[in-house]
Order: sequence, then C-alpha cells, then structure tokens
Amino acid sequence: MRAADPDVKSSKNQQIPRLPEQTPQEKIALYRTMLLIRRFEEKSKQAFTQGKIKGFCHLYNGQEAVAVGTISVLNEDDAVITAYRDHGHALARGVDPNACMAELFGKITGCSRGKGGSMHFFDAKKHFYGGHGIVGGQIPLGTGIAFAQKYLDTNRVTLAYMGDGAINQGAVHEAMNLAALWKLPIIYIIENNEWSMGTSISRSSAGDPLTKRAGAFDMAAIQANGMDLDDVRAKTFEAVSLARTESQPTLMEIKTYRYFGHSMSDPGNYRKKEEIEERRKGDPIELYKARLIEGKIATAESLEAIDAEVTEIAQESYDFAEKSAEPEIETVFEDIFAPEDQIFEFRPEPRY
Amino acid sequence: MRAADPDVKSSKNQQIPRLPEQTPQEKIALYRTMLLIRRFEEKSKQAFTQGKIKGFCHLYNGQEAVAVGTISVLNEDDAVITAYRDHGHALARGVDPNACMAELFGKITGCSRGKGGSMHFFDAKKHFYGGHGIVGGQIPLGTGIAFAQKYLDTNRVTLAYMGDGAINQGAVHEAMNLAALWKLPIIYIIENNEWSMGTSISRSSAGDPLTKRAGAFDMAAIQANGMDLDDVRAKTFEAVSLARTESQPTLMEIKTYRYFGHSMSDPGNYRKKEEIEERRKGDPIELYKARLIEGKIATAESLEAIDAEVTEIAQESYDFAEKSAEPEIETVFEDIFAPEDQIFEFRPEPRY
Amino acid sequence: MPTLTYREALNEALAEEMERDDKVFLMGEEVGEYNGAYKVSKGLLEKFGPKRVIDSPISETGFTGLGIGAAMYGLRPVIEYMTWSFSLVAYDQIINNAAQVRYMSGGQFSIPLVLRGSSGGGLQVGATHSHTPENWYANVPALTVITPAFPADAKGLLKSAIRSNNPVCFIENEKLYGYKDEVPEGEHLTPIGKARVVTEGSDFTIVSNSGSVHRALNVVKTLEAQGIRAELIDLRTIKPLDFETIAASVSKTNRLLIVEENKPFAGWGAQVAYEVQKELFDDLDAPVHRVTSLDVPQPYNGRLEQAVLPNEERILATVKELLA
Amino acid sequence: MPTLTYREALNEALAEEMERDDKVFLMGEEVGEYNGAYKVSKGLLEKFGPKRVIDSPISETGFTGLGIGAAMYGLRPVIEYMTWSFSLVAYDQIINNAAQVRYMSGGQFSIPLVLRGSSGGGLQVGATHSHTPENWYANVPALTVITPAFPADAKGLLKSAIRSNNPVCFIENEKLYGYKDEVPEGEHLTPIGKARVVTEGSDFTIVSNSGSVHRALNVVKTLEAQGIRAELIDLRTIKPLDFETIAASVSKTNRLLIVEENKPFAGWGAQVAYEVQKELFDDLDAPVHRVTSLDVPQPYNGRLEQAVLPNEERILATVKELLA
Ligand SMILES: Cc1ncc(C[n+]2csc(CCOP(=O)(O)OP(=O)(O)O)c2C)c(N)n1
Ligand SMILES: Cc1ncc(C[n+]2csc(CCOP(=O)(O)OP(=O)(O)O)c2C)c(N)n1
Ligand SMILES: [Mg+2]
Ligand SMILES: [Mg+2]
Repeated sequence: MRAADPDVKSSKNQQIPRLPEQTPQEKIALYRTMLLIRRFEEKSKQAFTQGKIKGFCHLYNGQEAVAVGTISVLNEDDAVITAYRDHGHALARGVDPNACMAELFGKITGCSRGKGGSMHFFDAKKHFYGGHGIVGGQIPLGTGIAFAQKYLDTNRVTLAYMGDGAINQGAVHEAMNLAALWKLPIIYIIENNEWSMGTSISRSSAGDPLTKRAGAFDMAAIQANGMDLDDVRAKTFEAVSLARTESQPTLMEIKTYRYFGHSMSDPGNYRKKEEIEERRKGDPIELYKARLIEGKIATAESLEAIDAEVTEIAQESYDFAEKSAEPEIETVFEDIFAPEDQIFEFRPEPRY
Repeated sequence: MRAADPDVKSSKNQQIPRLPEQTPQEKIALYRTMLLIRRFEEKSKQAFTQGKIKGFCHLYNGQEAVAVGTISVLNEDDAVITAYRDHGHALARGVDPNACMAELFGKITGCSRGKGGSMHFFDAKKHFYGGHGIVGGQIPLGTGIAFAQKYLDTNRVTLAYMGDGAINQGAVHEAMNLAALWKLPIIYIIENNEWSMGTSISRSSAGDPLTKRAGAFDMAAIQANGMDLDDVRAKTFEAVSLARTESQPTLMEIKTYRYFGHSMSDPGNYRKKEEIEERRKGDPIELYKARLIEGKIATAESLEAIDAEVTEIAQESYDFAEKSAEPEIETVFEDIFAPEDQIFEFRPEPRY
Repeated sequence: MPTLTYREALNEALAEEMERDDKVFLMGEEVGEYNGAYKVSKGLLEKFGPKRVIDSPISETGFTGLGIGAAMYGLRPVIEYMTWSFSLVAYDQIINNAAQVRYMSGGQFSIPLVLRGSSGGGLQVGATHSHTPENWYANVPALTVITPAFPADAKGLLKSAIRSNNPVCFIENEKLYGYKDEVPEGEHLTPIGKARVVTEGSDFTIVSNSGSVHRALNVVKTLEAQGIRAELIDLRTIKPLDFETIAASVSKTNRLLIVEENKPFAGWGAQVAYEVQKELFDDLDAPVHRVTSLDVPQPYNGRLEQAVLPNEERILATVKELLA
Repeated sequence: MPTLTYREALNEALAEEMERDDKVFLMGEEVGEYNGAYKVSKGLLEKFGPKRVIDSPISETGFTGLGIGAAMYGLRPVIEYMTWSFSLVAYDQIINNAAQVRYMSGGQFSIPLVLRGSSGGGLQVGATHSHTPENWYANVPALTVITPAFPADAKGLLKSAIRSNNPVCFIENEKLYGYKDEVPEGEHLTPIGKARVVTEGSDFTIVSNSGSVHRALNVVKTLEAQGIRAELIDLRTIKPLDFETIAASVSKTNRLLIVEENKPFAGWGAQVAYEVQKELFDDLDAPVHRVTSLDVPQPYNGRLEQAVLPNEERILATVKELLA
C-alpha cells in the first residue's frame, strides 16, 4: 500500500491477502458490465435528447472501469454509496437496468419509484445506498454505514465515492477524521476525472496528489489508474482487505476521465476536443478488450456478441421505461414516513 | 520553516527576513502584557464567581505567551481574529482593558456595547475582528479578511486562531484549501492546549502532529512551543514574513495548556490535578520572567512593580465595568443594520 | 409519582431505551466521559460502555451524517448537539439527507434517527448560542419536531422519539434542565403529535411550547387572581401540529394568543395563526395575537435579552389587547 | 424600453455595479471561465478579469465565510450559489456570521454582502436541488431577503442589493432566467422593501413572489375572462415585508390569497396571513387562504412535481373557496 506520505501508518498486517485469480468467465463478465454501462449511457443520452429524461443527467462514459473494477472485489453484502453520477455504480452493483432506465424516465417501476431521478438511484436489496445530489454530502452517510457495519459485527465494508471537486467540501474532511479515529471499514474513492464541472483540478484543489488529504489523518492512501480495470481491482482489493481484516479506512484516488459534458446540459466548452480525443485513446473498455483478446480469454467475435447482447439490454431498458406507467398522483404522499411499529398515535401524514 | 511533510513547498524566498532584535523596553512590555492578561483573567474569574459576568466565560490562563508572542510580531494594521476564548487576544492587540471588562459585565461601555459578551469581543480600530462563538466558524472569516488585504494591496496579514478541537470542523479545511489555492496572506494558528472541553486531542483528532493538516494542501506548516514567548515570536515571524513577502499561508501549531476549566462552568474533572500542576511548572510568564532577570533586562523588583501596575489596571477595569451604565433598553434595536447610504427607501428597522 | 428534573427524565428515557434495544446508541460531543455538557447523559457511558456512548470530535456535519447513514443501515442513533445552535453547521445533512433519503429512495430506506440537544435563550450566551430552531426544521417535510416543556413529557416523548422509525428533531430547553416535576413511574410513552391542555379556561386560549409554556403559566396565574381564566395549551410536538386540540379550545374561548420564543417572521406561531383563522374564522372574536422574541439577534446583556424574549410583561400587555 | 431576459437583466446589474465600484467582486462556482452555471455572469470574467470574477472550489462554507470576512474588511462581495439549495452547507456562516456579526460587535462591522443564486422547483431536479429557502432566511433577524419575479426588478433590485450596506439574500428563480420583459434603460434601482401591484382589481387580493407570481398571473387572466378581477401583488422583497401595500389592497378587496412555493409549515405566507388577520381583522370577509407547495419532499417525476408545486389548478380551486 502506497502511503500518502511517509508518516502514514501502513498496514500492520504483514500478510495482506492476495487478490484471487479470476476465471475467464469472471473476466468476461467484467468486460460485459463495463460495456453494459457504456451502452446504457448511450441510451440515456439519446433519451435525454429526446426529452424523455428530464432534470440533470450526468453520464459515466469513460469512467466505467472505476465502478466495475472497485465493486468487482466486493462481496454482495458490502455497501456502496456515491454521488449524482451514479448510473455506472448502480449497474455495476447489479441494479436492474430496467429499473435504472425507468427511474431516469421518472416511472413508477424505477429503482426509486420515479421520485429520485438520475441523481438519486437507490437499491436497498443490492446494498446500494444511493445516488446523492449534494456534492460531498454522501461521504458522512457512507461513514455511518461503515460505522453500522462495524457496530453490528458484520465484517462488511463500504465503498464511498466522490469526485475530485467534492474533496473540498468540509463534510468530507470531517468524515475522514471520524473514520480514521474510529477505524471504520470504509474506502473513500475519489474518482479524479480532473474536472469538477468546468473547473480543472489545479484550479480547485491545493495539494497534489489528492492522496495527501489522507495524510492529514494518518489514513492509508493509494492511487490507481482508472483506465485500467486490473489496476483498479488490485488497488481496491488492498484497501478492502485492510478494511475487512483490520477495520482501517483508506483513501483511494483513482485517475479517470469523463468523455461527455459534466451533465447533459453542459456543452463542455472548457475542454478542447483534442484533449478528449487524446484521452479516448486510453479507453478502459478498449484496453481491457485488447487484454482479453491478447490473453486468449476471448475472441473479437465473442466480444462482439457481448456487445450485441448488452446493446439489446440497454434497448430493452429503454422500451421497458417507455412502457412503464407514470406514478399515480397519490404516490406523491407515499414514502415520506416509515410506518411506526413501536409507538402509538403518531399520525405523520402530510396535512399542510 | 519546518514543513508538515517533505512534499510541502517551502518558501521560495531564500532570504527570509530576520526577526529584529528587541530593545529591553520591548521585552519588558511583552512581559507586562502577558501579566496583564493573567491578572485580568483572575479578575474575570472573580467577577464571574460573584455573578457579575454571565453566560460563558472562557479563561486564557496558561496560554498568554501565544496571543502575546504571535501578535507582538504584527504591525498595528494587521488583522487578528479568534474564537470565544478571546480575552487574551483582545488585550494583546491593545484593546482597552476597561472596555473588555465592561463587555464581560454587559455594559454599554463594553467593546461590543454589551451585546457580545465574553465570546464576542470586537474592536475595529485595533483591527480585532472578534471573538466568535461557533467552533471553527471564524476561520473562513479570517480567510476573507486576508483575501481583502490582498485584494486591496495592503501588504497586511491576518492571524486566525483556533483550538485543537476546531480543526475537525469542515469550515477549517475548506478555508485552508482556499488560502493555499489563492495564496492568501494568512497564518492559521492552532492553539493546541491538548483538550477540547473534556476531550483529549488523541480522542478527537486523527493524524499527529496537527501540522499534517496543512500537508493536505501543500501549505507551509510550523510548530512552536507556546510556553516560550521567544519561540512563539520567532516562528510566527517566519510565517508572517512568508505571508507578507510571498502572500503564502502557513498553518502554525502552537503547543500550550490551559490552567482552568474549559469555561467557568466546567469543573474540569477529566484532568488530574497533578497534570495541571506539572504543566504549571512550565508557566510561560515565569519562564520569561526568569529569562528577563537572567539576561539582566529587568530585576525581580522592577517586575514586581509591573505586577502591581497591571494588577491595578485589572482592578480598575473591574471598577470601571461596575460603574458603567447598563445599555438602555432601546439599544436592543440598534446595531442591526448599517445605515444605507447608496440606496433609497430601504427602511430596515425591525418590525415584528 | 416520583419527582425528577427535566434532565433526569431525559436521562431515564435514554437509559431505558438503550436497555431495551441495543441498536440504540448515543453520539455527540462530551456525551461520554464528560457525562454531557448539560449532564443529560450522566452515567450512560459507565452503564453501556464506549461502543454505545460515543464522544465525538467537534464535527457536527460529520457525525450527523454518520448518524443518518447508520440509521439507513438499521441502527437507531441518538445524536446529541451540545446545543441546537451548533446544528446549523449540519443543516444540509439534516435537510437534504435525514429528511429526504426515504422519499427520494421511494421508501426503501427508513431513518430511525433522533437528533437532540438544548436550545433557547435566557442564559446570556449571546447571539450565536441562543437559537430556537424549531421553525427552521418544522418547515421541512418529513421531519418531526418535538419541544417538551415538562419532565414527564421530556421522558415520554424522548422514548417515543427513539422508537419512531422516522427522523425526529428533539429540541430541549437549556433553562428547563433543572426544572423538577412529577414523572410517571414505569413504562411511560407520550404520544408524538398530541398537545396537552395545561390549564383549562374559558376566556381565551394560549398556545405555547417549551420554555415559553412556563412564562405563559406564570401569566395564567397572575390573570387568575384577576378573575381571568386562560386555557393554556402546551403543544409538545410542533410538527405534526395537533390542530384538533387547538381548535377545540379556540372554538370554546374564541380568542387565541400564541407565545413562542422563535423570532417572529414565519415562526411556528405564524402557522398556527394561519390555520386557526382559516378553519375557525367565524369563531374568532378577535384576531390571533402572538408574542414572540423580538426580531433582533440575541444580545448578551441580561436586561436586553429579557426584553428580546417573550417575557411576561409583553405577554400580559398582549393579553390586554386580545381581550380589549 | 429594451427587452431583456431575467438572466440578462441580472448580468447587466452585476456589470454596472462592478463598473461603478471596484470593491464589488463576484465569487462562486463556475462564475468565471464557465460564465456561470446559468450564464448569469456571462462575459464578466472577460470584462473584469480574474481578480474580480473568481471561480471557487465547491466549498460553500469556505467561500461564504470568506465573503463575510471580506465584507467586514470593506469589500462588497457578491457570492453566487449555483443554486440556493447548496447554501444549506453554508447555513451556519449565513446565520451566525453574516446576520449577527454587526449586532454582536455593537455595530462596528458592517456586512455589505450579497448572496445570490437560483432556486425553486419545476425543472425536475429532485428533492435536494429544488428548495425555496426564503423562509429559512427571512426568519433570521438582520437578513434582507429579495426574490424578484420580473427582469426589471431583477436588475433594479440586484443593483440596490449590491449598494446595500447590509447582508442580502438575493434569491433568483431558475425557471425565470429565460423570461423576457422590458427593463428601463439607464440607471435603474428598485427600492428594497417595496411590493408592486402587478394587476389592479377589486374582488380579492393575491400576494405572491418569484415564480409563483407568474402562476398567479395566469390565474388572474383566466379569472378576468370570467369577470373576476384580482389585485395581484408581487412582494419582490420578502423581508422587510411591505405590509402597507398589502394592507391597502386587502382593505379594498377584503379577501386575500397567498401563493408561495415555500413548503407550507411556517412559510413566509403564514407570516403575511398572521399580520393581515391581526391588523385587518374587521376588513376580512373571508379567512386568508394560502396555496403553497405540498408538504412533501420534491419528487423527480414531472407530474408529481407539478402536483407538489402551487399549480394553477390548485390556485383556481382555492380562489373558488375564497370567493364562496
Ligand atoms: C454543495 C454543492 N455545491 C455545488 C453543487 C453543484 N455541482 C454538482 S456536481 C458539481 C461538480 C462536481 O465535480 P466532481 O466532484 O469532480 O465530480 P464529477 O462531476 O467530476 O463526477 C457541482 C459544482 C452541488 N450539487 N452541491
Ligand atoms: C460548532 C460548535 N460545536 C460545539 C461547540 C461547543 N464548544 C465550544 S468550545 C468547544 C471545545 C473547543 O475546543 P478547542 O477547539 O480545542 O478550543 P479550546 O477551548 O481548547 O480553546 C466546544 C465543543 C461550539 N461552540 N460550536
Ligand atoms: Mg470530477
Ligand atoms: Mg483546545
């Protein structure tokens, strides 16, 4: 584990578990998930342009290896929480693409019953804790989830994602101090795509690299190449192991890049076309594809077939969302309060 | 300048100005100010016990060398801002002891017209920007003062004080990032007295030493011994020079200790009597006194005379406060709004 | 019935609920080793250990958010603000997360969370430390806001709040911690959302909450000597508002005075006034009157602060107007 | 008169005031190189340079506090929140510092500060991004709260706000940025604290603000066709409230409807209702009615969100009740 600075405590456990070897099937499955996200986002883009998706819509294209790589080393019952750029994480966590697209369309079949929208995907069954719109605001929540995991002796861990711009929110620092102090099983993941909206990282964040933000708390820190799925997996596995075996938090900085505007409403004039084209040459899906083919794990043809399959899934999700019903107006009054099962006479329905 | 970690940028200016030699008079004046604060606080304590001071009252005993040492290297038009434990800083900045004590008594002659109380001393003429009650909340303000100093090309600097507990407020981190990013002429001073109320630093703050919090932002950092006035002066001078000549911020961690409870309402059971007695042996005033006498700058007798003088000033401030008038009830409606001189028809008096 | 202080009543509620359900934990500044800045949590660390009574750094945003996340995971956190004035640094977490995650997730995540701490003025702690934030939180959909005035309710409502599956802002009053009164023995739950008629009367109704109930009660006693009988209602819960109890009283007395420590502009009393004139227009013999804090920041000086608070003098003067 | 969008009007106000006084600077996320998330600051970086148009990190607490400190030092900061929903993370700085430092210092430090940005629902951006925070700020002593509905007022009020020596919450409306209307040429200052009668009428009065004025205006037009004449008042400034203008109208029409996007519980409309029933009790032929947002978090789905907002259908239904 590379520490943010020489003072950072490194793992006391000398026997860090090794990332298990993957079967070819497992590798192909990861490829498939990355490509599913890519195709899903292409559909989202199209649907937004058609006016079927409203509000904000932040696409994940270019960053697929981050969500897929990090989540691939989790157990099913580990927790994931992220910001508003959440489609990729939801899909990587196994949330039903139909429910995701339906949420974007605001339909009752959506993963948040049409109430959350693009920024607020949730899926309790998949241990997917959202989808959060206020920059940095999800980081204390993730810290609380890790706190609860430890409190309940679950031996589970939490991945909490944020952007490179989010690290300048006080909430993030407060949460990291708590996690370091109380040894919570959490991995803070900065998806450093170099831009927060139109602001390049050098204009928003003092201190380079961002792993230094962990040094402040003597917290372990590690960098990964977000364009390389295998590197992401390896580094995340180290951090997850540290969390699981020693209940120690880690700050990960994963270098990545987004291909489209900040959201669908952003023409993205602050970046040169050439910058984007240059970065697209390092595309994580293409890189992994080449590696699969080189390693004779798959053939170009078999991967084409996968492309066809996930393209179809994306299309199906679109059709499903289209066909799904709008929520009934009455549902506006649902989901505000949990039923009270331990107290009496509390009638919390809205009345104003 | 000792950097928080090897990555921290050190000053590019190789010719750091040297702290000017002090005349004996100047040294004695610093002794006098420390002792004035000590005697003033003894009076505050007495007045609080008598019920003449209400609300919260946080004494500064033990920490005198911090305020006096740091402020002694400032120019008169540099800015000072601090938290609620503000009596020492105000006096060190030259705020009239009578106005300070009157403020504690809630009198109209107080430095905040009786409206601020112990936690909210202000004196615009002395460039003393308060006295702030919300932990960490003053740090963004201080950053704004430094911003304005730079914006207006004043060549002035700001000292912004906080406690060791305050560094865990998000506001502090946000502000430090802004200062580092925009190169603001500010010195953030942590008065590390090892306790935030009843919580020892090891139970509140991950990362040791606290100067590492600057490393996160590639900000210069330096530690000082807050029991040694000369050390405080030397280190502060370095930081002030960096701010004034290069407009670069510094984080200072000054190790100190408070002798009494967190506030007058705190019996302080969390610390052993022996701990406090041990620390009192390193008393900053006694240390400096010994140094003055050893250096033949003053005699025990001349210093006794100073004690008598400042004891008298403290007593006078008490008498002044006693004799001063309560604010008229009508003043409750004053000081809410600044007069409007650039717009018309805005009648902002309270009306509800 | 045993007599307890408001502080002891709260302490019992915490102890009993922590005893009953080990998913309940208490977190905040100085709640453990220090036994609480106002000693509400006295003895709890000793009883329940550091896993469940947790001293936190001064990081209200951090530990509020932590509490919300833990609640999403099924724990039942009780988060103490040393005073509610310090909750302002955590405002976003309370509004955008505690109050909205359930709705935004289509009901998938409940937030069984109690945020609690002291509030209010009168102790000369100045403008930054004297807020009565009930209206800032009651305006927010999905938040329950409770402000007990008496020890029995402090206990009964805190127990109900901890058992609630929804986020509750439980706003205590610093001036009341030492107030002593009877508290029922044994399991005692006060229903959330039910006001209490403190004194019955027919001449006019007073609606109040928290510390102001005690100010109003003094006035009621003064008036009684003059033969004027006021019906005093202690709201106990600000939201959901128990309009039925208010309506029953006002349709009997035909006059309403609201006494609240909130600053006046759109304090909770404005909402009560709105609803009463809307629903009981023909019952009212006089306009609804309010006595609130003055619309100025809280001054330190004691006389000035008393002038700012809804003091008995101003209440009496307003009663005169109301009955004129 | 030239026709400008609300956005352009705001832009002109900023440009003119920055031109006039070089102590005025603009700071916020994406205000410079990006020309503003909603393009309100378009061209200002080019015109005034990076010293005065400053892109900030995503640190609302930090740069709000910085603005307050700079104002204490004599600058005149204009701080942009990309939306007011994000001001919640800076709530403490606004309440405890911007609103209180002058008072706590006995008047030694003025805070000539404008906090501005977009607000409101209707664009399906969900619960975290759709707040109308005027009541949260108007409740706080010493804060001025402005919510323009038309381009001319957007310009004239922003100019007045920047010239004010006091902290102003200037709350724009996202849905109005593209709204076009006439704006007087030349120096144009709208007085703070003065409401505007948008349409004259005698059957009843509507008091409204910001985006809701436009909803109300549509209803007024619908009713006109039915021969019902409403007097529509655009508050423009929420605080200080222009009660005189409201009173003059209500004492003529004897009926009042308030339309506001605030959530209902203790929204600003509750305060208006309170004051009107208090001061004009005998003038009222019917109780004051309000149409507010529903008391639920903002849903993403468009139909649901329309149901939550104070839509024309609900306004019309309430008018019926009011006139019944
Ligand atoms: C507190 C807050 N301030 C501002 C915003 C508006 N906003 C949304 S995303 C964003 C940029 C975030 O950039 P980054 O954290 O790098 O994440 P990325 O979009 O690159 O994934 C901004 C300014 C917000 N949602 N919340
Ligand atoms: C945001 C906030 N939370 C809590 C408090 C209550 N409080 C006042 S001082 C204090 C301890 C601060 O300790 P430290 O920063 O070390 O300063 P010291 O008192 O040692 O000077 C606490 C918890 C507050 N004023 N503001
Ligand atoms: Mg980014
Ligand atoms: Mg301390």
